[in-house]
Amino acid sequence: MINKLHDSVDEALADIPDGATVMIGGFGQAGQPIELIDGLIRHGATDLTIVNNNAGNGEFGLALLIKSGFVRKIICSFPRQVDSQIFDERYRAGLIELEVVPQGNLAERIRAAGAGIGGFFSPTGFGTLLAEGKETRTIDGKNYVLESPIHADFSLIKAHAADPMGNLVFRKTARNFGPIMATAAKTTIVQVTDVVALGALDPENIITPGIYVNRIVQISQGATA
Amino acid sequence: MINKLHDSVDEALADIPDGATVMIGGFGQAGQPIELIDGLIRHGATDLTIVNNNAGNGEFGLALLIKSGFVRKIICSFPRQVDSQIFDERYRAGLIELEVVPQGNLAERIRAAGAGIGGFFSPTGFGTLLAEGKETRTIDGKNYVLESPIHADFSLIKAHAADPMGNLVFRKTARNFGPIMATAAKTTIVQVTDVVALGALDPENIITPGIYVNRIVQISQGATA
Amino acid sequence: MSNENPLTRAEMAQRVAADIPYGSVVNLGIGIPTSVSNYLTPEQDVILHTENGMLGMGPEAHGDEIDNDLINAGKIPVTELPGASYFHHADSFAMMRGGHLDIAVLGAFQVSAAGDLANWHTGAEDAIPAVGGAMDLAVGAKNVFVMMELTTKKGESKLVDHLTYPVTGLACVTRVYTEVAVFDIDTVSGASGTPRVTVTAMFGDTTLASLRDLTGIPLVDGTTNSPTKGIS
Amino acid sequence: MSNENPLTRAEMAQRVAADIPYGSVVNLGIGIPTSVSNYLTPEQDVILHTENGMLGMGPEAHGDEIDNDLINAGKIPVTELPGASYFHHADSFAMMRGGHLDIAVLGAFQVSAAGDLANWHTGAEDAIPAVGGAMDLAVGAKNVFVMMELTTKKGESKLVDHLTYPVTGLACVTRVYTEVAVFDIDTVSGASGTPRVTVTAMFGDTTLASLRDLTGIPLVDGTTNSPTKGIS
Repeated sequence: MINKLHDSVDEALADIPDGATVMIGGFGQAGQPIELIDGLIRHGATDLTIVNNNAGNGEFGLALLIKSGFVRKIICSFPRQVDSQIFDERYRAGLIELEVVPQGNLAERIRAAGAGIGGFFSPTGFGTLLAEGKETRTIDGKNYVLESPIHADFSLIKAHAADPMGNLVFRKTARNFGPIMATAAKTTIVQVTDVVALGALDPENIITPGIYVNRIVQISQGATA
Repeated sequence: MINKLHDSVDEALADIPDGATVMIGGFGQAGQPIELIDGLIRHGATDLTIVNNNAGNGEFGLALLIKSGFVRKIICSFPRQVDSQIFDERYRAGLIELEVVPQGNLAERIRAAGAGIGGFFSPTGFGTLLAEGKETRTIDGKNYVLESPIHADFSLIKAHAADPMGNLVFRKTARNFGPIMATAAKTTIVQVTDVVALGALDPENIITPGIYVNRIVQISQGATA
Repeated sequence: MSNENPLTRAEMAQRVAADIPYGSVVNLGIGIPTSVSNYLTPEQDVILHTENGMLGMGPEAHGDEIDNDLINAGKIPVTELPGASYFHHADSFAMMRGGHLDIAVLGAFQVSAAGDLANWHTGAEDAIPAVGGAMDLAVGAKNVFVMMELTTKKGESKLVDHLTYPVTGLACVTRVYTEVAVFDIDTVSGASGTPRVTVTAMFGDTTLASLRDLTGIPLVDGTTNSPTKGIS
Repeated sequence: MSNENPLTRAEMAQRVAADIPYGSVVNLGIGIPTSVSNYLTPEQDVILHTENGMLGMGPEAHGDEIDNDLINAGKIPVTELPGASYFHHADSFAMMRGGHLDIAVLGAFQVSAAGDLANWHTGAEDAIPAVGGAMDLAVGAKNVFVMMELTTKKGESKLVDHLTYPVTGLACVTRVYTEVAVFDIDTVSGASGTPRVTVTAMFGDTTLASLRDLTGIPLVDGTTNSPTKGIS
């Protein structure tokens, strides 16, 4: 029987190479796969391109990964926050490259990668600094910017429960980028709170079909990395 | 309290004008809103453009609508079937216009309309008769065709259950085009088997949020139009 | 411009809340716009959208209600109301971009007479750019309401002929609520080169002359009409 | 070409089924390819995708199992297996187009030496065009297996140098199963102008010479290698 469950975070992340593009789920803390990120820091792959909505909060998770110096570039919509001091410092020191993308274009570009779309015309950002140098087009009297898919080598996401085939369900607004990032990477690694038996998830309610999931690691609730 | 429930099919369809573009859900019989289609025939709006995966089966539902002569044009992926005799006859007699679209492009064009995308590059159909006259582009060594969104005035779909706000759940493969067609029309009309109280649907499991639904009509299981 | 009796921020939020039609689907931007939710009544049946994947958002969560998996766009724990639904980020922004939200209420640095919005970047050389969902909301919502003070600390009008701050979205703002007046912007005319800004309400001792003087815009007097104009 | 001991259709389906690697996600086209499912073993843990919105499709439904809301792409009632999931049409074709299916097994009118596929339209003047999901599967699946008789009723090869039927997809077919032989197509080379077709298995009294003669293609002999070549 197909079983994608791995014993440890470290084992699940072992083949992430230097220079990889890694998508990391989460919107702020909700859905952020903290234990996988901590594992990525231990793993030590360098020269990473990270895709996330933010650029880290406080002194944990993505912020710590940025602090590690392993991140060459970050693609995100909203780096600057009240508690983004780690990113802010490295950015001002010229130690990290930043691509700011409007949040909806970020989400749609990730979806496009997973859906085999070569590019799409989005109205968002037309006439702004973030569309500079991009192809534009007027379609039926409305202005659009051509946006490209964002592909990843790995996606690290957090879900609520998985079955052994990798079918996933999420919890509330922690769903956010998880389902689309799972589709856009060559290898998707998921940390989950619960692992349930095959058949225990209602087929009508599965949010991410197992086809998009390669490896599952269970992290007990309240566990520390 | 918001309540989108209507008393009758006829009342729910009353404002569909001649010349409207109407999306109709379903893949074959599964998800086909038979009672709404029968209502549309009674309603009698003419010169319709219909969007559906097929062009009717047998002598009921969409096939009957086509037989009525109210359909000027059909946009679909697979008109010719063993039991598509009504469409076949009218098509060969030059009485109905046909736009054949690869099924995935059809689905993505409907989604694009609902998602505010002005156009997208699809690899499907490149180099084929169905891409003739369309703009093409090579992106990262792969060939794509530019596809446009398909918007509708009305969508008629079938769901399993709705709450009064129009949140919907579907059943098995009857889900098919329902959720995307609901997003692509100015007005979406849904026939459902069950109406449940507000709060009875788990927010994690709602497939179509009520924002995409304008009118609900309950059709008891086993009812005839 | 001096005004001895401007609206307080709470009064502005109250005013915006009162103008939202029954059953609207609304996104309230981070910051001051969020306070509008305090003045929405249950009878209005307004449905709140949050960009991070939810319709039917309820009030801020307190005490035992707090669930770190249930937050709003400002990352503050919130609650869910009956009829709520969750969806992923691409679906959330498809909803926005596809024109399915009735109203977005946003803050602003500047709004132009053509309805252009500047609210994401000060333009300062050393500022770290961060846009979030601002550009998506600007172009996506059917109506964009801006809530802002009419003047900067230096006394310059933030309702301007042309933006001097970086653009968030062009011809997208349909109404501007300030502490001294409410302005309706006809973006359709604006897009065709003939912007039209109508003053629909004035507060305290504000006069149309003083507003014209401050903004330099040929404001149309709409205060004799009903105080709350319909939205599309 | 005469062959006294070709494979039967059932044997072809059996052969295809045996070649599908463990745990693959597979879409079986309408018609003969559907019969491949009859020969998949539980130990293979193959997951079947159906374009109308399902992964984990089980065997055809009979008697009380029949549920008109649960059908396959050929509109035949089927069953669901543990671990199944349902999704809407845009998600289903995103899965396909995005390269997430390992194998699509399709029928064909013709396949070219470059891996071009013709299976949707006879090209007849009066034919009603109908494409369904054929073009999406052709470009989307990582591997496209074709099952067809090698010759038409008139005895012409359906494996051809260049298609004469309307194209379904270019450079997409990776393997062709016929009643007399199995052909692997190197579409990467094909795309760069040097198509390479390798015969990996022959059945009955088929010879490489007879296949070269029939097809007019400079077929490479791969029958000395292991009978089942790996897939990407």
